[in-house]
Amino acid sequence: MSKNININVKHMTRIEGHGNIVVNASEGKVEKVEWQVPEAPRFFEAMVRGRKYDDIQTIVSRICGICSISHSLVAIKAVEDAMSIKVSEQTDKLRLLMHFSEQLQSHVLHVGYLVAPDLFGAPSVVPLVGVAPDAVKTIIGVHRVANQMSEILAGRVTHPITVIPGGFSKVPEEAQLRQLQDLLKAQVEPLLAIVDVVLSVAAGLPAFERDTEYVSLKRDGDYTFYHGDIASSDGPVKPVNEWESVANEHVVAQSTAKWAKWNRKSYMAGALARFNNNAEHLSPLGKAVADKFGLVKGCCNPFMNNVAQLAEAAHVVEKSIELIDELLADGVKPEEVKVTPKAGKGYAAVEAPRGILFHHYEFNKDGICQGANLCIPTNQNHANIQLDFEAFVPQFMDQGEDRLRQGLEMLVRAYDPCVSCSTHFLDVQFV
Amino acid sequence: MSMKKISKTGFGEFITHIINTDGNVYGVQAKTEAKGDRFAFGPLTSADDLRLDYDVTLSPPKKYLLPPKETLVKYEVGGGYESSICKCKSILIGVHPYDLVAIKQMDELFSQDEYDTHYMTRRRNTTIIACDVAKASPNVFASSMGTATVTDGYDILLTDIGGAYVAHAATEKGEALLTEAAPSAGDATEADIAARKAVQDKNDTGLNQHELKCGPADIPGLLEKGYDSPVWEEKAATCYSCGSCNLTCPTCYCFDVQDDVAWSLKEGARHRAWDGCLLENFANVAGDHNFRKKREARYRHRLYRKGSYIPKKLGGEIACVGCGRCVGACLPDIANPVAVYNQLLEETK
Amino acid sequence: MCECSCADKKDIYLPALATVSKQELLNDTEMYLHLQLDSGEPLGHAAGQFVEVSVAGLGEAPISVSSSPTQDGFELVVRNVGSVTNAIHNLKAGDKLGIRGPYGSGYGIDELKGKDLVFICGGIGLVPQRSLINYVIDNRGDFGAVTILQGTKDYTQRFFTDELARWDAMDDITMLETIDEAHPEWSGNVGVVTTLIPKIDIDLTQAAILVCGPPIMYKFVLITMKEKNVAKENIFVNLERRMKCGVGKCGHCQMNGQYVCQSGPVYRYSDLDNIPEAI
Amino acid sequence: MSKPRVAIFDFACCEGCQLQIVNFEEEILDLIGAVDVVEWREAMSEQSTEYDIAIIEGSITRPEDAEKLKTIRERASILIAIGACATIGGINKLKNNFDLDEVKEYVYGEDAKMPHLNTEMTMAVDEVVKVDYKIHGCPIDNQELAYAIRCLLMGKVPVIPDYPVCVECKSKENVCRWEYGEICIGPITRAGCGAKCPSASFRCFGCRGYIDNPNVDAARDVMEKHGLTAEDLKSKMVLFGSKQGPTI
Ligand SMILES: Cc1cc2nc3c(=O)[nH]c(=O)nc-3n(C[C@H](O)[C@H](O)[C@H](O)COP(=O)(O)OP(=O)(O)OC[C@H]3O[C@@H](n4cnc5c(N)ncnc54)[C@H](O)[C@@H]3O)c2cc1C
Ligand code: SF4
Ligand code: SF4
Ligand code: SF4
Repeated sequence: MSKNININVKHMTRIEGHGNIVVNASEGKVEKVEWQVPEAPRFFEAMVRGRKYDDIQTIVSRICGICSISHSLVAIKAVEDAMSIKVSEQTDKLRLLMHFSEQLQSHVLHVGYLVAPDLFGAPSVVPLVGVAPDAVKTIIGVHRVANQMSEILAGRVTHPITVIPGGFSKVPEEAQLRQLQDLLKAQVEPLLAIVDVVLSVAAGLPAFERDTEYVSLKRDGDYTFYHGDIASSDGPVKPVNEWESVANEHVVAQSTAKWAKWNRKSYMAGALARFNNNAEHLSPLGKAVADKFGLVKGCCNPFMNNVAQLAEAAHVVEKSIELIDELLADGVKPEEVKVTPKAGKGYAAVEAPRGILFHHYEFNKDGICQGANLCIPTNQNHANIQLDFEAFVPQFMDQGEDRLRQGLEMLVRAYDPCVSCSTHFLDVQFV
Repeated sequence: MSMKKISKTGFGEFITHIINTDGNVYGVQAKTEAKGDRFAFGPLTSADDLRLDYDVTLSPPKKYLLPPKETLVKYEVGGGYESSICKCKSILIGVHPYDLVAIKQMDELFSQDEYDTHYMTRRRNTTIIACDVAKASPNVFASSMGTATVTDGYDILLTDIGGAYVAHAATEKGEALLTEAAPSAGDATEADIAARKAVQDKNDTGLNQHELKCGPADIPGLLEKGYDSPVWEEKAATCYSCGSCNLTCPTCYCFDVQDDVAWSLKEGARHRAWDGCLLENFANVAGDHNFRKKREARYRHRLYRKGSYIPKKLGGEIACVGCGRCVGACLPDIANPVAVYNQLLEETK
Repeated sequence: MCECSCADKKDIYLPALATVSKQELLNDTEMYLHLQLDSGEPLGHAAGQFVEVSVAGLGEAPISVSSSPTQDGFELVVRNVGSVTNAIHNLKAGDKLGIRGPYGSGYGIDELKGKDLVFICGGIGLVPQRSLINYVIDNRGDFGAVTILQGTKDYTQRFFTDELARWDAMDDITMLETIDEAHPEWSGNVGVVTTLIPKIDIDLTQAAILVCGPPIMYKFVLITMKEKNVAKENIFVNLERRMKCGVGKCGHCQMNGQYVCQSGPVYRYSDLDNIPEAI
Repeated sequence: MSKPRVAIFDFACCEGCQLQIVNFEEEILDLIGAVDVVEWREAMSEQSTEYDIAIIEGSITRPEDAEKLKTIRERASILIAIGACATIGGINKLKNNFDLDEVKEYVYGEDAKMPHLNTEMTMAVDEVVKVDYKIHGCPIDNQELAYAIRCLLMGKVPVIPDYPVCVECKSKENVCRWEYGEICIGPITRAGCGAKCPSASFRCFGCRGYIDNPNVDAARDVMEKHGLTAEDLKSKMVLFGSKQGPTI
């Protein structure tokens, strides 16, 4: 086996956005290992300046098509924080339900369409149709229901319309919620079928561990995606309005994207982080899924992030069914929303499917945005991916260039990076 | 045909019976809005949802006779064609008199010269339970147009006389439905009929938020002289060409026709969909030649269609029934036909 | 159960099938088709009428019938300007087309009988006129002198050249042709079609003038006719409009109160006096 | 005829439009039955340099992207721009309202001067290469894309609406947002979305670009009637409509 390795993956496929992998080794000595991000920078933080508070969610939703609900929700929460707006319990619950729809949609998409082909050794889901047609149809079925759920709550599948500062422009009809609940109940079985399919090929997940700090939202008694404080698996907890001192975004010479660090050189955000910090609050079905794979709190194999995503998918289905019961018990009514703009700063965090997401805005007295700072989960993970790479390459180098490359790609995909989210990536010319 | 009295409780049973026995029942229901209720026809599943006290619906009931999009023919690519005619029966509940007049006009227009089987089949399979207006809408001017009340065009007409409804069956279909669905309804008394007349008399003059300063019969004459009036350019200067006035109008029926195929590319269907003469490219032909390029030409065309062209096809009847929907739908507030006709009247004085 | 009596009414939107028996590209843009209805029935059109031609999956287009009612089958000439017309250009003999119609009023043959006829055609305007020209040739005794003026933009766009030559060769027809711009192959008249008008020696005021061409041509022809004192009653124009249904419902072809698909496309010019949108 | 080869490419965008292709769900099997998808980075690892139809998502913000786009244009016989970023520049063009150096500095602070941070004025695809068809929207309506692809397979020009959103809004029986004093720019925005936003009781913010001939006088007049200013209107129009070129 050759001791020279030269991996140069330009514009990695089956991830959202663009990323490059560069590995050079000669005579068994690793010379360069790099995770690079050549995504075109889009400057959202600069672009929102001068825009009115009620246009912010419309703009920042466009940061990412896959997590557009999370971006809208976190922006709305930050605006509400800045203007001291309290929302009703109904609004809170409907938003939660909408947020669940995105977790489900994104996780099923990621595990089913983007990761599964790796496990089956297929280049994409297209040939997978030939290999495992039933599995593909099941994945499609659950994905569609998740999308229908977004449509009912957000007004459409991608880039929500109904979320406005203070509440909802339009609330779903009770009949729609009832129908949705039936649909969700019918997804439990197919979802478990997907779990079993993944389980059957889970041996393909590399056994790789690296002790890591995990960061996510945390709230008492809740596997939270939406409320709570920022917590580290290393112990510290901070309120959301101090998120800038959690992310500590910084530029490092060797990296191509801003990095984040809190208590260590890097941390991981995402499903595995949420699981490691909150696993005891998973719903019974979520726990059952985790158990099937032997996923336990404290796991530090990044590849298990995909398993945590499956557990979360089960969790949100179960929780959504409960939440709809609660909503229907109280009755869903349109609520008129009145907002009086005022000057102020607003901070918010939510868990996007791929990890904790932070926004911060400043408004003048007319509600015109004066400045913004946004920090997305993929950015927070870049440093951690890099450190994983550095540990992974020496460990798996013997397997040859092809398998190593494949392993690295799978590792990146495991993080479910959403590079198009990149609000402020540095942009580097690659040689 | 008969004139019956249905108590308010009996009425609930009447509607429930219809919902339970007939397939497609559509009725006026409230659309809860932050600024108060608005109304629309929709599938009716409970008698409690029916709102006969409404002022006007957002869209006219034409959507059930000439759907926003309907299939005309199906075909095999390179092969034969097959008619696609919807033969389903339906019942519309709560149609107002002015909308009935509009439907009657459409019936005539779709059956004269060339008989449109698609529209006419739907129409003939539709039973109409109309109701007299209980509340004037903000823009109605049916009294000016002589369409505030009607004596035909419905199967059953309901009039709310306070404690009860008077139901007039005008067709055998209506008569049969009344007997079957409201078996307990007794004949209306003289007093009931007088109360009904009082409601109608009130509407004959009271549905008049915009007052036409001449009789509807004078409109074609006004238009004959007004073709070059400044009013067209004046009003159309702020016309968005958005077609809202066409789309909400019960007497607009222009349509576009388009083909689409299935993914197999082997079969497909030809649809017609609502169109509007105010839309910029309505009269475009190849070579980008537009026969009504200017906004004012399109704007004028609509009012001439209502007040001159269609009346010629209808034996004089004006094709504006005074529902006032276009008035409310027009954002720059220029669509009001009464304002135009009154201005023309002013100019000719 | 359906409560209507519509079962016995035919669907006006349902095309009948016709088969292409012959097809030929006349120049870069014009395709000639000879068709036969699959029912075996004649189309039953009058000169000047049109049909709605239907290509399944693409749509319909109103196309004038170019052949005389006296001929077997019927002929169309189609210029490829868009989706449907392009698809028609790809047809081969034996292919099927959908046909609805014939629609429209056509030329009022009875009113033209006994009159001298002057056909003024611009480009593809020849196509509908040809149905009447050939009808007149087949019923030559019914009509007076026949003059045909044909103007084409560009030499290469000329079509039906054999037929034009045949008409030219006829003793009882005067055939004059022009092209807008000079061309090495062309030795005839150069200039727009109105430049041919002074060359005809019949009394225009007594003739029926039949005009068909692009919108701009009407303007100039009508000015010339006015100068020549031709009464509006004696001028017949063939108009084009956007059409979707062909049967007076869809509203697209309407010019003022008239539905071109019903009362047109051929109009007596004097009837257009009250129709400001006509020309 | 063999199946046309389709390649899907993305530039600066949120990839939400590609997601709408994923959201075809089962219909994606129909799509791959009718065409050969030879490259689609977001969903597939397969890649190709040979294709007939190129589908482009995203706007052009860097010189190297413009070069890549030109290469794609040379290879494809039909080029379809999908989504607001590609058809009109979309939200990315908000940036063009600022001084670019200032924008960089705001986001990257001291590091803004690093050469690799090069960014240029955002351009819609047709500002760089010829575009044959545009599927508008942020995100696109996948049924409109499906329809357009079928039309192309049939050799037909897809009929994309050239009338305003109000047309579809009215047939949906919505209460006009202006009745709530919201600045809805539906009357000047190209329809085709099915009036999704007003149907969810939210003003149209113009993601499909303007119609060919919007009536600016009317817009001004309406603003006045509602006690609003031209600045208020501009502030809404700028969201997706900054420095917008023609939309068809
Ligand atoms: C009574 C009548 C007779 C005609 N006779 C002939 C003929 O003999 N030969 C011939 O080649 N053409 C004839 N035409 C013109 C022909 O109908 C149009 O060129 C054709 O409809 C264009 O259709 P398309 O699908 O190919 O083009 P499209 O792809 O639909 O459109 C191309 C352009 O044509 C415009 N257009 C769309 N529909 C129509 C329409 N119904 N009429 C006119 N323009 C339209 C569009 O706005 C667009 O600008 C006639 C038209 C009329 C009204
Ligand atoms: S023109 Fe206006 S008022 Fe008259 S019928 Fe139509 S929508 Fe109603
Ligand atoms: S008149 Fe009013 S409603 Fe009608 S098209 Fe013009 S702006 Fe729209
Ligand atoms: S809500 Fe917007 S799109 Fe709808 S009618 Fe009003 S202005 Fe037009």
